[in-house]
Amino acid sequence: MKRLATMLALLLATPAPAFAAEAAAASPKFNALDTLWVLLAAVLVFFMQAGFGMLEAGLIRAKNAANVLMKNVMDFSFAALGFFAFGYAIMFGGDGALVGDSGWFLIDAKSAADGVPVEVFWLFQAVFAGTAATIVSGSVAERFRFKSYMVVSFIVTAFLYPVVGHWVWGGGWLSAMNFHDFAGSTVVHAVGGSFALVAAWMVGPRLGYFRKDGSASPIPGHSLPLATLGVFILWVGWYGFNAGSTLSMSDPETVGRVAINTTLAPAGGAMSAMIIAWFRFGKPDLTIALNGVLGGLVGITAPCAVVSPVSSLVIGIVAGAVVVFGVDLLNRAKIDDPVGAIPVHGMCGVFGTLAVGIWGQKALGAPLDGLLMGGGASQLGVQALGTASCVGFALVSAFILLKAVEMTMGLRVEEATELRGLDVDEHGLEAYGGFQIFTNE
Amino acid sequence: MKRLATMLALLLATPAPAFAAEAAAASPKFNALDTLWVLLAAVLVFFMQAGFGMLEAGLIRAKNAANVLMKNVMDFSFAALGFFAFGYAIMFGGDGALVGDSGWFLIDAKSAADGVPVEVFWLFQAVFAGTAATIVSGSVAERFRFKSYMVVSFIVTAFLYPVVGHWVWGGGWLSAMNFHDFAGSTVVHAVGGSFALVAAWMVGPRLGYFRKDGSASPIPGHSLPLATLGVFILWVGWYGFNAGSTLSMSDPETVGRVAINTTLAPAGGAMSAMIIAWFRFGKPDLTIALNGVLGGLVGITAPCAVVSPVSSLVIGIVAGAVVVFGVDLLNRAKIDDPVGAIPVHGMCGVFGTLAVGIWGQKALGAPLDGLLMGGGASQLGVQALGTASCVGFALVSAFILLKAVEMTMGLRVEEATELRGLDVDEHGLEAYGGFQIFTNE
Amino acid sequence: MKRLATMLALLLATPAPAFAAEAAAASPKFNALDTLWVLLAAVLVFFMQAGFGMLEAGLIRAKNAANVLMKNVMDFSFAALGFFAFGYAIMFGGDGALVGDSGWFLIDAKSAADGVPVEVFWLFQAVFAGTAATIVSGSVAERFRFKSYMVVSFIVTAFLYPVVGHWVWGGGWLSAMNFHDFAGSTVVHAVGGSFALVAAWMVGPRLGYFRKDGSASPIPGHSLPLATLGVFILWVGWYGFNAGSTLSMSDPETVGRVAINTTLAPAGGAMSAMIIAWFRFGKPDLTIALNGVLGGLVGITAPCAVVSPVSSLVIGIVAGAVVVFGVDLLNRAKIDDPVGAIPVHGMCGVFGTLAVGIWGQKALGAPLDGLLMGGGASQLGVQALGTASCVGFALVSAFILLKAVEMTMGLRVEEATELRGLDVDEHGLEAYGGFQIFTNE
Amino acid sequence: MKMVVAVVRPEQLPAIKDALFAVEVRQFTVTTALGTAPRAEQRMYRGIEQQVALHQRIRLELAVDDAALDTVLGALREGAQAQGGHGKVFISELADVMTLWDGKRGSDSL
Amino acid sequence: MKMVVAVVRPEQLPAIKDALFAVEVRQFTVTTALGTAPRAEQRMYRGIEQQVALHQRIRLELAVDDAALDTVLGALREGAQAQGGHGKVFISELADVMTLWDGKRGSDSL
Amino acid sequence: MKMVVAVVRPEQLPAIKDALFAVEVRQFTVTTALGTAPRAEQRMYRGIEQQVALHQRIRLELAVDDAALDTVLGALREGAQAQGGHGKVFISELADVMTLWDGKRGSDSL
Ligand SMILES: Nc1ncnc2c1ncn2[C@@H]1O[C@H](COP(=O)(O)OP(=O)(O)O)[C@@H](O)[C@H]1O
Ligand SMILES: Nc1ncnc2c1ncn2[C@@H]1O[C@H](COP(=O)(O)OP(=O)(O)O)[C@@H](O)[C@H]1O
Ligand SMILES: Nc1ncnc2c1ncn2[C@@H]1O[C@H](COP(=O)(O)OP(=O)(O)O)[C@@H](O)[C@H]1O
Repeated sequence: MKRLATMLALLLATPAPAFAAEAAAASPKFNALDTLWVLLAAVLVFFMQAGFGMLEAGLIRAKNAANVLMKNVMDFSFAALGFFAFGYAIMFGGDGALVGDSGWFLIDAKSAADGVPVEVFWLFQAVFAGTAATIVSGSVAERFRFKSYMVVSFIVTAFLYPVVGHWVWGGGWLSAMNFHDFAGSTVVHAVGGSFALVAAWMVGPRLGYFRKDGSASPIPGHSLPLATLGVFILWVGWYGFNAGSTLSMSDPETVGRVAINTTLAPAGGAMSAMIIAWFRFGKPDLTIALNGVLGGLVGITAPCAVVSPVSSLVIGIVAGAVVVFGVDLLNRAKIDDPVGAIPVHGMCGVFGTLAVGIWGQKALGAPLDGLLMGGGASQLGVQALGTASCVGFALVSAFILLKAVEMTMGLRVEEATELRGLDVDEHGLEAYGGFQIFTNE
Repeated sequence: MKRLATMLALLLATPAPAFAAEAAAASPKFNALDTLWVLLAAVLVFFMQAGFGMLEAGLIRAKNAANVLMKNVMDFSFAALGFFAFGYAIMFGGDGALVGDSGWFLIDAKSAADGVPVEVFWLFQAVFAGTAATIVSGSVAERFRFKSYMVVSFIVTAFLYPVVGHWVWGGGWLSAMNFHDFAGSTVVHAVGGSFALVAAWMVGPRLGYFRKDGSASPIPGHSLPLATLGVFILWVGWYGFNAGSTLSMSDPETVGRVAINTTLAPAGGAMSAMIIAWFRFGKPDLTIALNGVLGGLVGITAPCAVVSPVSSLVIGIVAGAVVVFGVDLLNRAKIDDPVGAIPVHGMCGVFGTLAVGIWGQKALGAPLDGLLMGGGASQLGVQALGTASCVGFALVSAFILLKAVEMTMGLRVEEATELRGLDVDEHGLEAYGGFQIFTNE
Repeated sequence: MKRLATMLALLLATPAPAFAAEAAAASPKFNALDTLWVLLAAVLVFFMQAGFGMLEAGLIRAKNAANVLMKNVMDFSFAALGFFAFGYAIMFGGDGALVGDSGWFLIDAKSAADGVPVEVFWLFQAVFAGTAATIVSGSVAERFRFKSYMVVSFIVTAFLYPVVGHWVWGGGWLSAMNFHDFAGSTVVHAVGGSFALVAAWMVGPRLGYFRKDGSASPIPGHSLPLATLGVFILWVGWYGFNAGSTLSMSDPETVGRVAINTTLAPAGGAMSAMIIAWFRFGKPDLTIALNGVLGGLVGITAPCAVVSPVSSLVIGIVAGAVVVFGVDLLNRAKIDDPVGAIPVHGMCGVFGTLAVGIWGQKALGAPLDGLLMGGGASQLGVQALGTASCVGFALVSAFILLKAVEMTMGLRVEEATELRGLDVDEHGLEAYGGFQIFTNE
Repeated sequence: MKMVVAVVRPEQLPAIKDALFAVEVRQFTVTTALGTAPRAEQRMYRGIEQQVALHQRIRLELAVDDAALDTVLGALREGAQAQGGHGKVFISELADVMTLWDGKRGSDSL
Repeated sequence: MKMVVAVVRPEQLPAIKDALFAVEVRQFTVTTALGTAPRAEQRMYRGIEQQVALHQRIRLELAVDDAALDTVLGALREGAQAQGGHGKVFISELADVMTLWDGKRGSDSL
Repeated sequence: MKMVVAVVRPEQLPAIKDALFAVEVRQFTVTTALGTAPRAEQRMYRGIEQQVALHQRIRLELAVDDAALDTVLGALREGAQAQGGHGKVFISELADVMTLWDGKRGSDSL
């Protein structure tokens, strides 16, 4: 105990001079407006945690709702710690082609955004890391062991996500290749979706989701009001996610273009997902429309700064279609993804990254004009390479990580726990305790 | 398909140079701080969609909750599209007395806010249009056909709302007359409330809402926690709605006055609605207090910049009373408005507009001093004329539109659908699927 | 009526010139960026009302949910009024050692933040007052009479909270002593928690909470999704609460440090509360983790600007432990606090205030280096004195106030009302009306 | 005495309640239930087929005197007809009734 | 064997449960129900009159041996008295009982 | 006719439903219930002990012809076995049945 205390005291003291020195020397170099913008954008992105929590809880059964909420609360907490201690250093600690390696615990860390203090820039990046992590909780909901999830989540945000982040945004090999992913269709969503895919596949489908004949059998979400609230919150947060990725207000027009695109794409996604589902399945399904909104948002995340509003509408419309077909595809592949995280984040993330190479405009800041903008396929090639590399890394590293966890702690709860619900067995409570009658006393 | 693709490609390409050119030439003219302010205000207003969704879902029965949420999600999506393609051009495309006519699809469109890029200004206006549209969904909840609602909603935001908007804010005849509606008591709320009134009247009351003897029989909301959350979210969003309508931070004090008034008026509305209801009906009713908050917010929307804080408190108090009596009046008029949209938005919208002519102060920016401020009745006259014209236009155009929809697609669901709930019959799902027991498999 | 009207007219008119004059003379002295920052921070803090509402409603039984929501809506409304009429004058109206005494109804009131108009500064302070008030509603939930609560709440925000506020932030005796409470661990939370403690103790435990043998018997919350949403909203709002307390963007780095600390401390709180509860009680309890988040947030509120990120993580971890042991302690003390308001706000508030004297760094702006930073115990002494005085004042004044209310109006509802639920008896409605079946018609 | 259990659709409840009140039957117990329908309903949820076999139903329980049985059954039928006439009634013998307040037994306690 | 159905107010459940446990009756089934009250309650919701005819009730179902009937009824009464003594009990003959685990029939399976 | 009431765990419902459908029993009524368990479960909620005495259960009600009774009981057993074999069945005499649509009485209306 005593030694621990001494060590802690040292750690507490160490950063002080570092920070103080920076404060004294650096203050004039900060831009107050840019700092405010990035900070508020980070707060908006943080709010997305609530959105994911409500969406995921709403789309699953009541008996597992507290479990998924607990995962959402805790994975952000662990993400904050992991990204503080290790993640930021790996992602932004220098120009190594593969990983960064300085600024552990933010000591002597530098901001990658001019004029924005490292603490604020860190926060903006930390909430992104949290988003990447939390995508997984949805796809493995209702069956993944809580303790194992915590371990996976911590390693993802502290070590895996930052590697990809370094490649694209931290000065790694992909940034050197003019790979363009403005706000993270690949870095956050396709990568998060890939983790989600591997995890959902390895943990297996929920009991009862696939019938004996192999066809899927729906397990309806227990609260669509919560799910809808979640999507609206996510949409709100996405303005911070995309527009905040400008990291500066020095170019109001780009900020504006990002904002309008972040409106039209999800609108298009909602419309196309709803209409396609209406034609194919007979009725306009609310959960599909919600996934369509998110698909549109994910799809526009990479190209939001470099495409015109009309293009963003088209991107959203295509993303909405991707979602509907993706949901179908997963069912055929016998993968059970209760909230649609894989089509929304994984597939639309890849599509959005490619969209830069299709609809991107050099005049708006894209490295090259896209395929439909008369620029040929070069940028599309770069985008494909980039997203394939990141997704590949995510798939492989997730597989290794999950395999290790499976062999040591196990991925899946007992069958009896799954039947009763994870809330009672893993957390000793019910999401709606006494809502029916009081079960105790 | 091929022709469609070609057309699309053209549309995608067209705006590019336009936007690019503007970017090159105009960047210096943008004010970064004002842009940030308007953008964040727009995000706050966008959040109100979630507020309306939760409020409306909470105040109706569970069996129709998914339907009303779907309407909220989709009407904003269609509003975004309609206001992008047509609405903005009608509202801000030039100085015509009646309508604007340039800037379709935002091509070569101009911002009406100095220093704020058109994309950001568009977004701020688009979320206002979305608000006007979504007001209707509450008043016709639990019985209006989904498909017909989508058509109505699209036409309202793309064509009807922008006309009124043009008159007051877009350089039309009312702006020329010094009609003062700072943030839209008339443009958004009274007009939205008028659409809501016509729609609720034409679609008729819910089965069972009026007893055979003509008296109303309550149909309680199924989740007051959701409704309360909705109101808090709306209040949050209203800071963007009202204060953001300054469109600039160049006058911090006006922004501040708007903000304090947007606090005191709803507080006053909550207090007076609660107390009046307490005296009249015997108990302090939460739903009435919530409507009181909203009444106060709507009431202060027009005068928020030009009245003193004490006046705003008084305006809120009166608005709270308007809500209570308005709810009563509608029941007597045999109109069924499940969420109180008509008293809140329609009646308080008109009252708030008139309030400018009563409590407005020239020293604070009103065109003239109001009646109680020693300025006589002239401004009140202008306000009455303005709000009457806008409401009149809304009532008539809504009647024509709804008549046309009634004759072609029908306004109301089948009786069997209404009895079972719109969720199952129109969307094939339940808002709380399996919350009781799993109904399938 | 007529006299009332005349008086009102006078009041409405009076402030006009005052405000107008200030507007004319003062405009140049305002800083637009700072104003925007404080305004947006105030909006974030206002949003916390929704967070408290959802948290409290979720952690109690459904039959009392509407009552606690009504208290949340109305206590903010009354807080706004009370803080406008009296509170601000007491808190910021001059340099008296004990109370301020000018600026009633904000007439000729001055802002205590350079460059920020008084209306905006007022709003920021008013939402803080609202927070202090609303803490009480949770600890007395499910049994406190609505009418009495309103009276208590109004007096707290109009008169009691402002006194403490004046001591620390308004130029009173504690600010003169270099007592450091950056964003209100003591002023808002320990004081609010003290009111909550006295109120919970005087109103007594809920029927059935303590068994005959004196041990506590749980009454589970009826909706953990709502509670979790509430905590996420509170966390979002806390960025405004803490970082906004800079009252300016002139020092981006301090803002950034506050922001990162406001992330790491709650993350630490969640982790330690969860892990300790897991070890002690066998399972990771979601409600404890949620309280841990809040404990971390409250704990970092005072020291957020003057400690390093590592220290903030440690502070959060300790706060999480304080929460777990605090919950236990209250049960032993036979005090029933349904939502954990007293451990979270009261105990962590005191701890956070002391933390300034332990981990505070002079280089970062603390008056002196803290105990663990090599500065000895002097600052810790000041912090202890300050928090003890404020808590002492709160305890005593709350006792007198509640005694008076108890003797005149009574604190507690009838037993029959408590058994049936406060919603039906006090408000004539149900939080989930007809969710089961329609009870009327 | 008889225990009459009727299972009907939710939308039928108001009319049935009125019909019962009209014949002065003012005491019964209602629970929400799920019931089978003549044929399963097909729904599509997120693009996959769902066989909905159980539907929202209302279960009414009425303890009645033998003499009142026919009146009650008549009222149930009349009320049910107002909304489609769906539903079934199950009748069984009731051995005894007791009021918890005074412990009184027998048909007077109904 | 008898099937005892008691309909009481929610606040009565804890005491009734304790009373049943006290006489070693540890097996029963509980459902939420709505029940009629002696007179309809008047409420105002959003300013309009609401006749609330159905109130939250709890329905307990206990299958008991004939020999245990009086003990159970006594426990129900005692438990109910603790909170106002409201509620009614309906008693009917139970023909048989079966445990699903082993298919055993008869009163041993209670 | 018999009224068969089975009280089982929620996770047993799907298999029981399938087993009933398999023997062409397609009519029944389901309610959520809380039931007692062999022993109370200990939970810790916010650090205090909670004795959970009532657990989520499902209550099935089936009115069947005397001739069909054994088939139904068999199906219930078979379905229940798929998930642990928990649960109990209560069987009582059913005096009559009526269809509300046409007022038809007797076992044809089942
Ligand atoms: N044999 C039976 N046993 C138990 N419950 C039954 C039986 N037959 C019908 N029911 C219940 O009665 C309800 C109404 O039956 P019916 O009128 O045939 O169906 P519907 O309402 O779909 O037209 C069913 O949904 C079911 O819950
Ligand atoms: N004849 C009856 N048939 C069915 N249920 C009955 C009958 N009489 C009473 N009940 C049920 O028993 C409950 C309790 O009855 P009682 O004690 O008379 O009412 P209360 O609890 O309002 O004092 C009622 O709410 C009702 O649900
Ligand atoms: N004597 C009884 N009276 C009423 N209900 C009973 C009785 N015995 C058992 N039950 C109900 O049947 C359910 C299942 O019983 P059992 O199989 O013994 O329990 P479990 O499912 O916990 O193994 C219980 O939870 C209870 O609701």
